[in-house]
Amino acid sequence: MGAELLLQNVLNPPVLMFLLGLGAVLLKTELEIPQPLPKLFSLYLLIAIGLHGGYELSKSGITADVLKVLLLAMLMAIAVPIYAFFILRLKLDVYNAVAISATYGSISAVTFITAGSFLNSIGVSYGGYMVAAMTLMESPAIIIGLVMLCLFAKRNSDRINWAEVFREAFLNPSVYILMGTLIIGFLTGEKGWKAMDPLFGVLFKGMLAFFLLDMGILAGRRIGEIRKVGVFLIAFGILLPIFNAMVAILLAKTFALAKGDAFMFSVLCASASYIAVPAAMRLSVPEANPSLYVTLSLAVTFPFNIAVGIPLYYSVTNTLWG
Amino acid sequence: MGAELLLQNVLNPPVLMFLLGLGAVLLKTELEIPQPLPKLFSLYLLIAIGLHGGYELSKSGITADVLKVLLLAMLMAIAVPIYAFFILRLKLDVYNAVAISATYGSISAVTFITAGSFLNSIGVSYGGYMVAAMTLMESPAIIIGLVMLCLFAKRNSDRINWAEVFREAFLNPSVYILMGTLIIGFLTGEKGWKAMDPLFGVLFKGMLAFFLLDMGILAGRRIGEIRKVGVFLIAFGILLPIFNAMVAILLAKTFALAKGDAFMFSVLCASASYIAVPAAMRLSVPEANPSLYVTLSLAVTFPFNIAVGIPLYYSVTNTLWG
Amino acid sequence: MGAELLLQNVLNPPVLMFLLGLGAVLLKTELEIPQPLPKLFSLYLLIAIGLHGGYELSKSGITADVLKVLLLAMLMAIAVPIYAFFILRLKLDVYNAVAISATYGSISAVTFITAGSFLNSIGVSYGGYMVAAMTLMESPAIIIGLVMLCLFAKRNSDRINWAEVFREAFLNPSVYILMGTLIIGFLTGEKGWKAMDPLFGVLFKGMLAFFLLDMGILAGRRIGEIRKVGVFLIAFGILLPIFNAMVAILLAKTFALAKGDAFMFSVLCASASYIAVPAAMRLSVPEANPSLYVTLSLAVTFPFNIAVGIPLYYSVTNTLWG
Amino acid sequence: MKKVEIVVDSVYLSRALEILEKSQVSGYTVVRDVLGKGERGLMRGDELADVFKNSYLFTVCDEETALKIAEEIKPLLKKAGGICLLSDVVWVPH
Amino acid sequence: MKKVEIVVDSVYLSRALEILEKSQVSGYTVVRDVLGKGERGLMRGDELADVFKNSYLFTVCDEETALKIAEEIKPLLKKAGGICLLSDVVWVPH
Amino acid sequence: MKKVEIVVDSVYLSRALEILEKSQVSGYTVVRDVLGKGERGLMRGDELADVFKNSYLFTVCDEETALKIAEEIKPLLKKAGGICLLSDVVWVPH
Ligand SMILES: Nc1ncnc2c1ncn2[C@@H]1O[C@H](COP(=O)(O)O)[C@@H](O)[C@H]1O
Ligand SMILES: Nc1ncnc2c1ncn2[C@@H]1O[C@H](COP(=O)(O)O)[C@@H](O)[C@H]1O
Ligand SMILES: Nc1ncnc2c1ncn2[C@@H]1O[C@H](COP(=O)(O)O)[C@@H](O)[C@H]1O
Ligand code: NA
Ligand code: NA
Ligand code: NA
Repeated sequence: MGAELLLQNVLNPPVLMFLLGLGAVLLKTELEIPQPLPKLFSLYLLIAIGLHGGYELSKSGITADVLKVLLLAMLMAIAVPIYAFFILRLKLDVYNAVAISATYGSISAVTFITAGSFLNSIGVSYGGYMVAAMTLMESPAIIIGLVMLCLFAKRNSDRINWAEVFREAFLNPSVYILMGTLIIGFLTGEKGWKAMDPLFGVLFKGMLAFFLLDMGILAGRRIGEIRKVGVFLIAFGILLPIFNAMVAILLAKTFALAKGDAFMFSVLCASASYIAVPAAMRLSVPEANPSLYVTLSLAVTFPFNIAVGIPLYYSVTNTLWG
Repeated sequence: MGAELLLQNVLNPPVLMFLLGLGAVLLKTELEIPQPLPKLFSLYLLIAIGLHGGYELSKSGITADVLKVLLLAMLMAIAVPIYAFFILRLKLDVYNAVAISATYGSISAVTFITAGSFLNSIGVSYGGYMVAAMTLMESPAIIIGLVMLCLFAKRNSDRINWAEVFREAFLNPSVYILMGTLIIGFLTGEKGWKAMDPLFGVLFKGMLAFFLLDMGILAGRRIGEIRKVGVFLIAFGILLPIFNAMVAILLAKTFALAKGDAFMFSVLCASASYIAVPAAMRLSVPEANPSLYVTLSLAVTFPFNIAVGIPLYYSVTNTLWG
Repeated sequence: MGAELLLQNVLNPPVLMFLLGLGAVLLKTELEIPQPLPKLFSLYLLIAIGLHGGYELSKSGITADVLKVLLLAMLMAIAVPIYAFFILRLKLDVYNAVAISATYGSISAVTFITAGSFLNSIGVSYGGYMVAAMTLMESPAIIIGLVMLCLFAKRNSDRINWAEVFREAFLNPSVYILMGTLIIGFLTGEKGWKAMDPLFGVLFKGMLAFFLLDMGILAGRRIGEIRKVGVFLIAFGILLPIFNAMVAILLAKTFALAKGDAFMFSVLCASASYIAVPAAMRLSVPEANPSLYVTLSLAVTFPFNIAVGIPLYYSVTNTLWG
Repeated sequence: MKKVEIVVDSVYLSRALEILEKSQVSGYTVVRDVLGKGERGLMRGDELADVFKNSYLFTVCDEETALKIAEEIKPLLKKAGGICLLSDVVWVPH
Repeated sequence: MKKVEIVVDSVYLSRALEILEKSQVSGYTVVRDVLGKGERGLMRGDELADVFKNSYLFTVCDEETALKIAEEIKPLLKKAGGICLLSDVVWVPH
Repeated sequence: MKKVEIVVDSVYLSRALEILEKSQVSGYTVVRDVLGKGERGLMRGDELADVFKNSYLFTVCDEETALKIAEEIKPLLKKAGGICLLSDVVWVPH
């Protein structure tokens, strides 16, 4: 990975805004973006990515190539939480291993968006169906995690309420809104997008930058807890994403995905959830410590991906695809 | 009404976003747009519609034709709550009849806006003074309702405080902001609008879609209460709007309004308030049950107008104007 | 100052929105922009002005002329609170004199922005480094105020915690975000601004108008307290800004600043803080009465500057520069 | 001292505060936007109008004032719904 | 009458309310989004998910119901954290 | 057990919490952004700065700790305004 690629990634308003938010906490400035403003931004980003993805999908249609990508996405969404679980069990109890592996099996929409914005800035494109792939990848890890829990934990009382688990997995707000706007974008096509573009397209990068300021603040607040997380987990939070990305890139190469799609796929596999999965885990696995899985995902993996991971995965992809 | 007109209306991002919000509640997804974000959107829409209406008015000037429209608006704003009251008295007590008739005598700005966006998408225009007509139509129903209360209810203690009622009617936030921005738009004309257009014009449809997501959620939450409302009121909530719209269209034809104006006028008469009037009624007629008037307006009439009413009234107007 | 200049300033959507907000309170309409929406707008404006200023600075570079402006800004930021303090001591105790002089020694970003928008509308430009000057002028008054407190007050217990004071002065959220986005704008230059422009440039005037509606409401709520403030302080709140502006204009003339820069510099010196400094004073000088300094700054000086000060300072500058 | 706690529909908050002011309490504290359920059904607070939203407020005063407030707030609570509670507290002077 | 006050993790609010409903209290009041600190550490409420956020709720009921609620809420608080307090209040009838 | 309730200007919230931490309470709960009126006038909480805004917090602890907190919070309340209340509660163990 060339230094200039790293610099090109970092010298971008969104990434710098993230660092600004981080610095605000480290310098104790009392800067905050009070609730529910972060919810406004995260809703906006989900709607925007969904509508745009749906629109792109309506242009490309649902081809065999698209289905191939979706299948690969599904495969990784099932495989990652399984192997992550066994790695984590080396050092952690079942509950925390379940929660963390589910977190890493799922994805982070903002990481995906930032990667898209990076790709865009260097003039490479990717298919709108990648948003569909992302939506598909949000939920399975939750189910896999709880299956692991049933297999390996000895909880007799208070058995898992599977109906609720499936609702949490497939109908949590993030998945629902992404899925819904993807369909709306698909149904309303060109004409619909033209009406939505001024808000959900043109303003996108600015809103991303604004939101990353808040992500920086949230990550900063968790940084104090990184020490408590321990060296094993910190290493896990950096190495697993790299490993996942490499597996994804190899898979993508094997199945002849386009370069942009391969890169976005690797980012999806490398990213970890900090909204949907933690909420589900807090409810279904209260024995696990949320400080662990939220801190790891938000204060270790997210910044790593944003700053270093994205250019790294890109340079690997670029080398392989040429 | 052709099926394709209905489809054209429904296959629009704003209407689909409304359905998405509705579905979020029916599927129990826990999606919500927390306060005060809905206030941000409703404020935005009021300001946008006011500024734009004022600008259009500054172009057309206040002509005899404009005054004609305003007079018709005034007429309907007084007539509707009176005949609605007597229809409602067939089944309801005085208090609830007052509250519901006031609700239907007033208007819904979001229904108006959605109709404008529909008209826009099929390439028909309407006069900026329709916004002035809308503003005029918000308040009278509140006064009429309370006059009805005085005439027909036997409350001795705790008499109505008319000063407060007039303030509630003419200086409630919605009326005030609409009136104020209408004047600002009028005064600052072309130049003012050019500065405001990027935020309050270009982004308008996207913001409407965003807000309708929330309206769908709110309507969805009330749907469980529809059964409690009873068949009579549900029929009322659908038939009265249709009736009002038809009266409006006939009036508009008689007084030779332009096609776009006639349609927008019919939408105003068909729509029911769910912000300004409920707030006023809660304060002035605490004996009435807010679950009735809010549910009816928000969960029956609003969705009906958005999905079916708008294309229906348009197709009637279109037939008559050709 | 010609009447038409005054009119041109007032007949602008932002200023009219301020009046609309003011009227909303005076007419008791219950219009409000609930928290944290005002925080959203103020954050937006700070980020926008910072990014844009940094971008402009990256175009002009940091020249000797720029350094000259920054030095002048520093000078005034130190001088104003000192002479303001001695004027205030004629009538007030040490604590209130400290708090008010710090308030007037610092600046108001929204006044600066409104002036910029005014300048823009009459086709005069100013340098991006003026934003850097503004950032520099926020903090010193807080330090100077507390130095005055040490020199002239006899508090033995509970001595000033200077570390905390410096943090409050230089790392309060406003200063931090302005400084940070200025640097981001500078580092990312042309390319960065192109990505941020749709949100932080194009929408700027509309957002300013929206925010000024809220400022009008806040100012209106304080108007009832103006009487309690007393004639001396009201006169101070109008005359000191005029005096500061004149000193600034003379300095600017002496050091041969460009016309637009001179005007913006006069506005900075004339404006008073109502966010950063009041928060710092509430913490460091609890003996001072916040009703005094907030009311004076928000309900006297801010409206005066917005409505009358800006065209007044401009007409003086215009006469001198020709 | 007595603590008087009141939950009232948000549209009637200003009326409730007027009653406190008239009884010359030395102060009060208000939490706007609380949710609740009572006779009049669920107050989720999610409507666009301020209908269906409660406010929670309390004031600390001597027993006599507390009873006076309780008496004077009754008609409002009867009309608009809500609850009024009294309990014992010690107010730490400063 | 007894006032039962409960602080519970926001993700478990609906479970806590279910317990109240089942005990047939006449009503309850909820303040969403309160912060706190306890055994499970700081709940600043600033995360994007509703993790790390508490809700505070209270209900007024007779002693028997109060004790029943206290008993039934125990397993939830044990599992998810939180506190439950009982105190005496006078409910002013209207 | 004792419940200690404190209303304090929001800019001084962190100082108040420091006092609680120092007294080694087992936890506390905070409602940010409450409004109020007292000696220092109306706190509407609508300013851009955090001036004019209160926070309400409570902690449950044994009597001794409660009295210690009441003592240590006095200077802060004297300087910055606010109130401190003590009352009896039963903490349901879990
Ligand atoms: N037993 C109760 N305990 C706590 N809060 C109550 C109780 N009953 C009513 N409330 C509150 O008072 C509001 C109005 O009550 P009501 O007038 O009975 O509908 C409710 O929405 C609750 O917030
Ligand atoms: N002693 C206490 N006093 C007041 N609130 C408490 C106390 N202990 C716990 N809490 C509240 O209950 C929540 C959960 O407590 P815990 O389960 O101990 O972490 C905390 O976040 C606080 O809001
Ligand atoms: N008697 C009281 N009852 C309830 N809250 C009070 C009372 N007095 C003061 N407060 C609260 O404490 C805050 C500060 O009070 P003060 O320092 O007297 O201005 C007020 O804004 C209220 O929120
Ligand atoms: Na992943
Ligand atoms: Na109507
Ligand atoms: Na100044």
